[in-house]
Amino acid sequence: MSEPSNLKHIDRAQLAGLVEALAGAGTAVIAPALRHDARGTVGYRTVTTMADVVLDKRPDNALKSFFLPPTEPLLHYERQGKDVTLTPVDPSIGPRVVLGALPCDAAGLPIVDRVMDWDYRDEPWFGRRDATTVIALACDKADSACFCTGVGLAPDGASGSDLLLVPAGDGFLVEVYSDKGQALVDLHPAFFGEPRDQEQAQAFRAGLGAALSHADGLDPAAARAWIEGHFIDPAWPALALSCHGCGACAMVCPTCHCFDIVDEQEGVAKGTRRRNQDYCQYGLFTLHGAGHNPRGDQGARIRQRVSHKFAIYPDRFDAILCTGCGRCSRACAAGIDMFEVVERLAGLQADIDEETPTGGDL
Amino acid sequence: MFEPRIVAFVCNWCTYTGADLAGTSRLPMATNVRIVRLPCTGRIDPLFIVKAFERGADGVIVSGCHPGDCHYSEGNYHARRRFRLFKELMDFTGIDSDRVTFSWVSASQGQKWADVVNGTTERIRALGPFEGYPGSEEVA
Amino acid sequence: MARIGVFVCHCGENIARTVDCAAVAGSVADHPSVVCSVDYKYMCSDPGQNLVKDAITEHGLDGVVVAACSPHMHLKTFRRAASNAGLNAYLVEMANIREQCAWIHPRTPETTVKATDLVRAMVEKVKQNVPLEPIRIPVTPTALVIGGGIAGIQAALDIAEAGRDVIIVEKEPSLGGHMSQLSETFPTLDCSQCILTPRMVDAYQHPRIKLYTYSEVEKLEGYIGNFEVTIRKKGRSVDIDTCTGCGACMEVCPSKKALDEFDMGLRTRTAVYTPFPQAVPNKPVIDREHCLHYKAEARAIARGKPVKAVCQKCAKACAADAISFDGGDELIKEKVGAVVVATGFQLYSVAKDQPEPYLEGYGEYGYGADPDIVDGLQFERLASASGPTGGKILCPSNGQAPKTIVFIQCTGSRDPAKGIEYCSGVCCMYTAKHAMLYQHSVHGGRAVVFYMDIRATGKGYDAFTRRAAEESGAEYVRGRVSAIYRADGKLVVKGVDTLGGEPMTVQADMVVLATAIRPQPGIKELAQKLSISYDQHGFLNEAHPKLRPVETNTAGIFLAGCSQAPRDIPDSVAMASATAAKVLALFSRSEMEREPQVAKVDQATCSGCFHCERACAYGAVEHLEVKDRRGNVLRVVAQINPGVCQGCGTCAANCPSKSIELDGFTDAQVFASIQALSL
Amino acid sequence: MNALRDLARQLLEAGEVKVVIGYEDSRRGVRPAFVSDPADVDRLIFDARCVHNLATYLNPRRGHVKRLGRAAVVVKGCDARAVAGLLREQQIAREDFVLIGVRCGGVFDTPDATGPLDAASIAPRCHGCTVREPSLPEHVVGDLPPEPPVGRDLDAEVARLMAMPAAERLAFWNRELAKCVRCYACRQVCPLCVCERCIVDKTQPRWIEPSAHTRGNLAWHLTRAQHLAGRCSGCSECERACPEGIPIHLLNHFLAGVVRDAFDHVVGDDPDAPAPVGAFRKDDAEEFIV
Amino acid sequence: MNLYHPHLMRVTERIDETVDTVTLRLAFQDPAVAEAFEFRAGQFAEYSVFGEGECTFCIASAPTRLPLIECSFKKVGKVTTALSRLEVGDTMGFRGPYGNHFPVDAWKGRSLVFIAGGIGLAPVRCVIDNCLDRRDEFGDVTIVYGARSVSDLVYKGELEAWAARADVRLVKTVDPGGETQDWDGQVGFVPTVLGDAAPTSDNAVAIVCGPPIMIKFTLPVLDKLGFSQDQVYTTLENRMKCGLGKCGRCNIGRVYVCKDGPVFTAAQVAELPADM
Repeated sequence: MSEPSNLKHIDRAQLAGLVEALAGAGTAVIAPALRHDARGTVGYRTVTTMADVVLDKRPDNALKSFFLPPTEPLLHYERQGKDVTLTPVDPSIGPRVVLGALPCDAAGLPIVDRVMDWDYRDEPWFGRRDATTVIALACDKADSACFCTGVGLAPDGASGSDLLLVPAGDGFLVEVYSDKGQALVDLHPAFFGEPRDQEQAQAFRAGLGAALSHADGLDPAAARAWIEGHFIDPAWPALALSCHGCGACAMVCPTCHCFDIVDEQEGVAKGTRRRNQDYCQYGLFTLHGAGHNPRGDQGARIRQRVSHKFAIYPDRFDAILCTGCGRCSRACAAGIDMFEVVERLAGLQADIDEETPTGGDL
Repeated sequence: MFEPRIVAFVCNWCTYTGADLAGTSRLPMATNVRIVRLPCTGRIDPLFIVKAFERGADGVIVSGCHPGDCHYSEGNYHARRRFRLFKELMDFTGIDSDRVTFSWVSASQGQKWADVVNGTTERIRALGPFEGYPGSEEVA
Repeated sequence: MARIGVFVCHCGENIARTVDCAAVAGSVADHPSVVCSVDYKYMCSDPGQNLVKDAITEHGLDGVVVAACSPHMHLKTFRRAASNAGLNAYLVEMANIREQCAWIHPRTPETTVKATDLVRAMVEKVKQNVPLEPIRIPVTPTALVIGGGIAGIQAALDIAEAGRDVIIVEKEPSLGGHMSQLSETFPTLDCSQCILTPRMVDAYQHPRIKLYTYSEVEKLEGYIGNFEVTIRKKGRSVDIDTCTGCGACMEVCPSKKALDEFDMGLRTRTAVYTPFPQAVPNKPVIDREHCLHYKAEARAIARGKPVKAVCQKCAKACAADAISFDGGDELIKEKVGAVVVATGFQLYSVAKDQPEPYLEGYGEYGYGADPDIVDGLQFERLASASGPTGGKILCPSNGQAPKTIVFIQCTGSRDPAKGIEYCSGVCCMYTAKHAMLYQHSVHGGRAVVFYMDIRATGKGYDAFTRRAAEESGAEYVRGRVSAIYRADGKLVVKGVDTLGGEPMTVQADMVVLATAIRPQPGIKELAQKLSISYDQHGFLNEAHPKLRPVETNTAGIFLAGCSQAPRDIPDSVAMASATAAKVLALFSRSEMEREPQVAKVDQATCSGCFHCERACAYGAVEHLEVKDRRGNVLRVVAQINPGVCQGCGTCAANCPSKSIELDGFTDAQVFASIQALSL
Repeated sequence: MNALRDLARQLLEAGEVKVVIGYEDSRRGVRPAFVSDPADVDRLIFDARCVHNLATYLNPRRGHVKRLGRAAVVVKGCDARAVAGLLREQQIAREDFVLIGVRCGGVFDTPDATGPLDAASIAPRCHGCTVREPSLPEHVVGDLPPEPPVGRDLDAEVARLMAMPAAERLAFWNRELAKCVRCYACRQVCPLCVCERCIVDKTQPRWIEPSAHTRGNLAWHLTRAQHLAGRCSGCSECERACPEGIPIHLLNHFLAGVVRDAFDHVVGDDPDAPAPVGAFRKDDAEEFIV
Repeated sequence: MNLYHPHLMRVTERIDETVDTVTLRLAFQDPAVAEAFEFRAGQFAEYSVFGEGECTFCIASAPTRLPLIECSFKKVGKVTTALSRLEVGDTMGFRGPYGNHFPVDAWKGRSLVFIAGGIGLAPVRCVIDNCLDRRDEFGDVTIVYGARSVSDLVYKGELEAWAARADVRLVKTVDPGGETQDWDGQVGFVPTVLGDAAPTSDNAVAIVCGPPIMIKFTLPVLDKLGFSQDQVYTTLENRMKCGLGKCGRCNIGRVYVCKDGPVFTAAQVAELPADM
């Protein structure tokens, strides 16, 4: 884990002050907060005061949605006679600060950066990335779905964060990991004090591992090896049996980034071309106009999702497309548990290695 | 004064003919209503109404044959159940169901058609423009 | 996009007075899909239509919108014009800017704006129109008539006279139905047999009428123009072709206890019998329930014993050797294009046991158990020259002429307590007739008629009932009878004279109950076979109570006579001729052409939930099995029979996945109209 | 539990079924289990955490389950209503599967619930349950547990909403539906969403906008609810499956009330009972029609 | 402005190739774009009808014939149906070019065998014209083209032009039963006809496009003729949305058709997991 370039301390009052100051200065502050809905859920949303912020619960929705929204307009079109006028949608947005991001959510962002920058730069994504400063909060909310440590991340990891807060004394130790982070600190010096109670921060960090012990020794590399050797394998349809083929897992995932592009008519002459988040578990995702479907079976679709995360993406972009946040497992109505899936596939590989040290197939 | 946009889905046999009669009888009507002719109220899917609102209509009229008079003998009975569900659902979701007029207008009820048209127009005018879709853009 | 022509009509001044037609034509001209847009004084005139035709050829139009009057007025006109110019008729639509605009709005800019909107909406719709061809269905020009009563006979003769083949299916051994049982008919008192028998013979001898007596409809498949009917020909045991009708068999038949149905059980008959002297065909039939041989056979089979020939005197007596005991029922298939249902009626029974749970017997009338309490038809037989008493009206109990007869109208009819609230329509008339017949037959006899109201609405009916009261001197008492019982030899009839307001008792020798008319037994089963609907009493439902009174909701099936509601003879005959007219219209062309406004199922996305089937009033939805190459059924999906579909679109709206389209009003077309109208 | 496992073993060993679809425990609570090997039947359990409506695996859309061969499915009384629905709409044939009914004493809201089943933790659909003893299945196992505690009553929630001024209700639903990300978990998990191609995926024309804005979301949820009116078996899996915690099932429950009051129909577990969709009564009330 | 923002093009001509196949000739509305635009044979683009959406297929005209740009497509889905309704003068959207291309330069001095079936001629035609415009750089040029019936043949004009050239060997065929009286070509399935034509594989490459079934039976024939899998090129079509390797639709295993393709050698295709 890279070292912080600078250390600060912020107490809760200052944090509250910072939120007010930012909001007051027209910076959108996004933080885990009560969504004031029927079921009292907590999710990332724009807040204007610390009072709304909920730092001790994990948000249900993915932070990703603020960078790759479920739907976003790409352009507006209007027909006059045989001509068409296009009005592009400006991807640049005002400054934003994410406060109290889960490290696993923050970590998703740089991972997705890689594909969004693959030869072609995705302005809508990077427009939001550049405009946003991410302040993560070291996480002690791990549950059985979590396995960030299993994919090389950590509950107090700073990947994707500009600033990382670690509970310390009456507030938080602030670790600065980027110029953007430093800039925020410099812009609001009043709210940042000199670092203190660092040993408490240390203690806090030391205590985080326990809740994630189940993920120790998870071997995604082995899983990848197995996947690459077993495109066709009974394990896939078996995995798919209980799958409902919905998009819940993808929608809440910090790294799933598949999308669709659709035109929506607004009357006869005009309309909007939109980018909508899409999901690979649904049958129509790859259905050809002519009726052929390369992923016509749920097994093939599960394989695509798991492979994409643990084999294809690592292969093409040198990063696992998963932060072990466990949201998909929590969201899955059929109880499909991503940690268990990876563990299982890795296990299958282990069996092979034992039997035939040279590798090979069952 | 606010001039509402009103779309009317009417059956071909009773209400459309009734509207024709209203025409031949030169009954004055508000200019706000645009008729979509359908064979039968049985053909009307509530999605027609939803789409009309999405497209900026402020009100909708649905009209067909009186029970027992349906040219297809039963279409309006099926429609009536559909409309019941849709109307209740509108109320439940807080969309003012006063924006939709459900009516039976027979081929001989030119005057009633005129009343439905003018009455609905007045009512919608009073309700003001339909704004059922706040923040219809981004949700993130 | 498309190549659409718009033609705005002034309708003289009718439209132009309030709508700026030129402006309308002008403002749609810049629509990307509109290649020509003109206005003209009278579009429906020949020059107007030529304008459209020329534009179609000149601009190669693939769609036409005529903005004028109501499509009800001229849509056909312009579609014809278009197809004369080589454009598919169904690529033409009309925007109604007269009834819906010019005639109801003042001359203001808004009016012209609205007119333009209506035209634009139609342009958007027409863009989605597709060429359609009228549906052609081959027609088998043969009619099936179910029921050989006067209604069935009339329908059959009318159709046959017009040169079309007819098949009559009659469940009794003879044509004639109830009318053949009647003595005289109101209001003319002419002899029923005398006017009916010739029609029966005509029907029997008509080269175009095929007669199946003693037969019933087993099954009806197919749809309008293309039905296939399966007829069950009940075993008659007498070969009517070889039988000479000499009657020798009946003379020797030892089984004589069977109650004579034709005479309403007022006398008995032999097991081999012809129902009545003028029967058509005048050939006997063996009633297997009473025939000694068949009874023995049944017993033997029941006991698992070998079947031996028993009695068979008739066979031996038959010179023509026409009787055989081997033949059983026979199933015959016939192809027909239309069906006339004329199954007639039965009389309400006042007895204790009732065929329907909702019906009640008349305990207060001793359930009609007394032999001298008879119903209308029994009285007809007593009054009939061919009846058991040779036309003399005598008490069944003692063969004496009744000195006093009480007639009770509305027995069962208009009596919800007994299960029937409707009026049977004919009772007032035939009771009046009975009273007269009685007075003519028994001079000085006293006829007392208990009635609720006199309903005599037919031509000459009122005069007839008056004659019964005023000339024949029947005593009409307004009131109901509360009890009938026998005391010292007389039938004591207790009633109330509601006009006089006092109870009254009549000592009668005979009581005649004008019992209600009910549909034939088994009508519901038949209706189900034909997939037509019936009301709570079992009368068959007409397609529309006012506009389609002799049609059913199943295209190609028509109703005549009492199968649809209580009717008297003239009504039944009129109805029968009406059905004949409908049938003949259908048979007038070898192929029937129908508007192609029918539903279609997208079988790729149909999930076979069959909400459509439940919603279809016409039974047009069929189940289609989608099979793989090996013939295994993969899915069952809906399929719409265009011959049956009437094009209401209820199925389309009921289809959750929008896998049903209604041609002419497809989702794409409606969607486009909405898009255009609301913004 | 043993009765359940024994029956499962029997059915598998006798070759009567190829797979038993039931519940198993996992590190994260109960989840659906597909047992094909008689040796594995001991994985099967049934307790108050078995909230899933496994009838959904009989839905013909699930080719990958169908391919396993004839299945035996563990159903609670309420789940059986969904099976009846599938039969009623000719989506499945009775002889093609076996039902193992389980007597039920109420279930939790979530399959990973811990602690006692009490008023707070019990699923709302258990309120006033009348089918704790399933009637449709050919096999019914287990003893009837004691009456479940009385918990949240959806009728009350509906009433509470209807008591609000319309504007507040609109705000409520806009707030809820704004969260919808159109993952269609509600549809995919629904045992009665049987459409070969969902209306929302139909593009010619596109009646329902696929984008997750309130306009599209409202159209989707209104339509979804209507398509389930008179059909919804009340399992509320749609709501459980929703990753955004939208009270979707309230819409279904509300319409179930309308269907009950206006059409005099309550969805039950009799496959032969007539459905109120595609049906009507000539005297259906029409006070809302002028 | 973002990378999903299409250029506007005008339909300058439409050719109805068959009942359900249309060719559109397109011109950029912005002269600057037209000026700067270039592409390589085999590349594809995203074409859109505003209000209906985008769809993907190759550019059917040759890069050597710019500014001429043509696309050919079959009416199958929502967008292609909408495209097929466009008239001359209508406006549509264009994003591209995307994907890799045929290594035409690497073929210098080698003989070329083009094999296409039905609408599969579209991508091949682009290379053919490209190569014919540089005819002297290559050896023999053989074109084997087949369709279900005479009425299913596309680019009838080109077919004549190619037939007329002495330096091109055109073998055209229709499936048995698809011929007409005046049909001057062969009758038989493409693989068979190819076998009979037996073009040499020495220093040659084959370019194959057409329905999967045709390709399936053509590859063995090429093999028999001595073509190694590296000598055989084809293009793959998968459903795409972005065309830029982001939307996650078109990949087959690790291979992104939109970035690694659409042009592949038979060897590469053989390597792909059986997910097609």
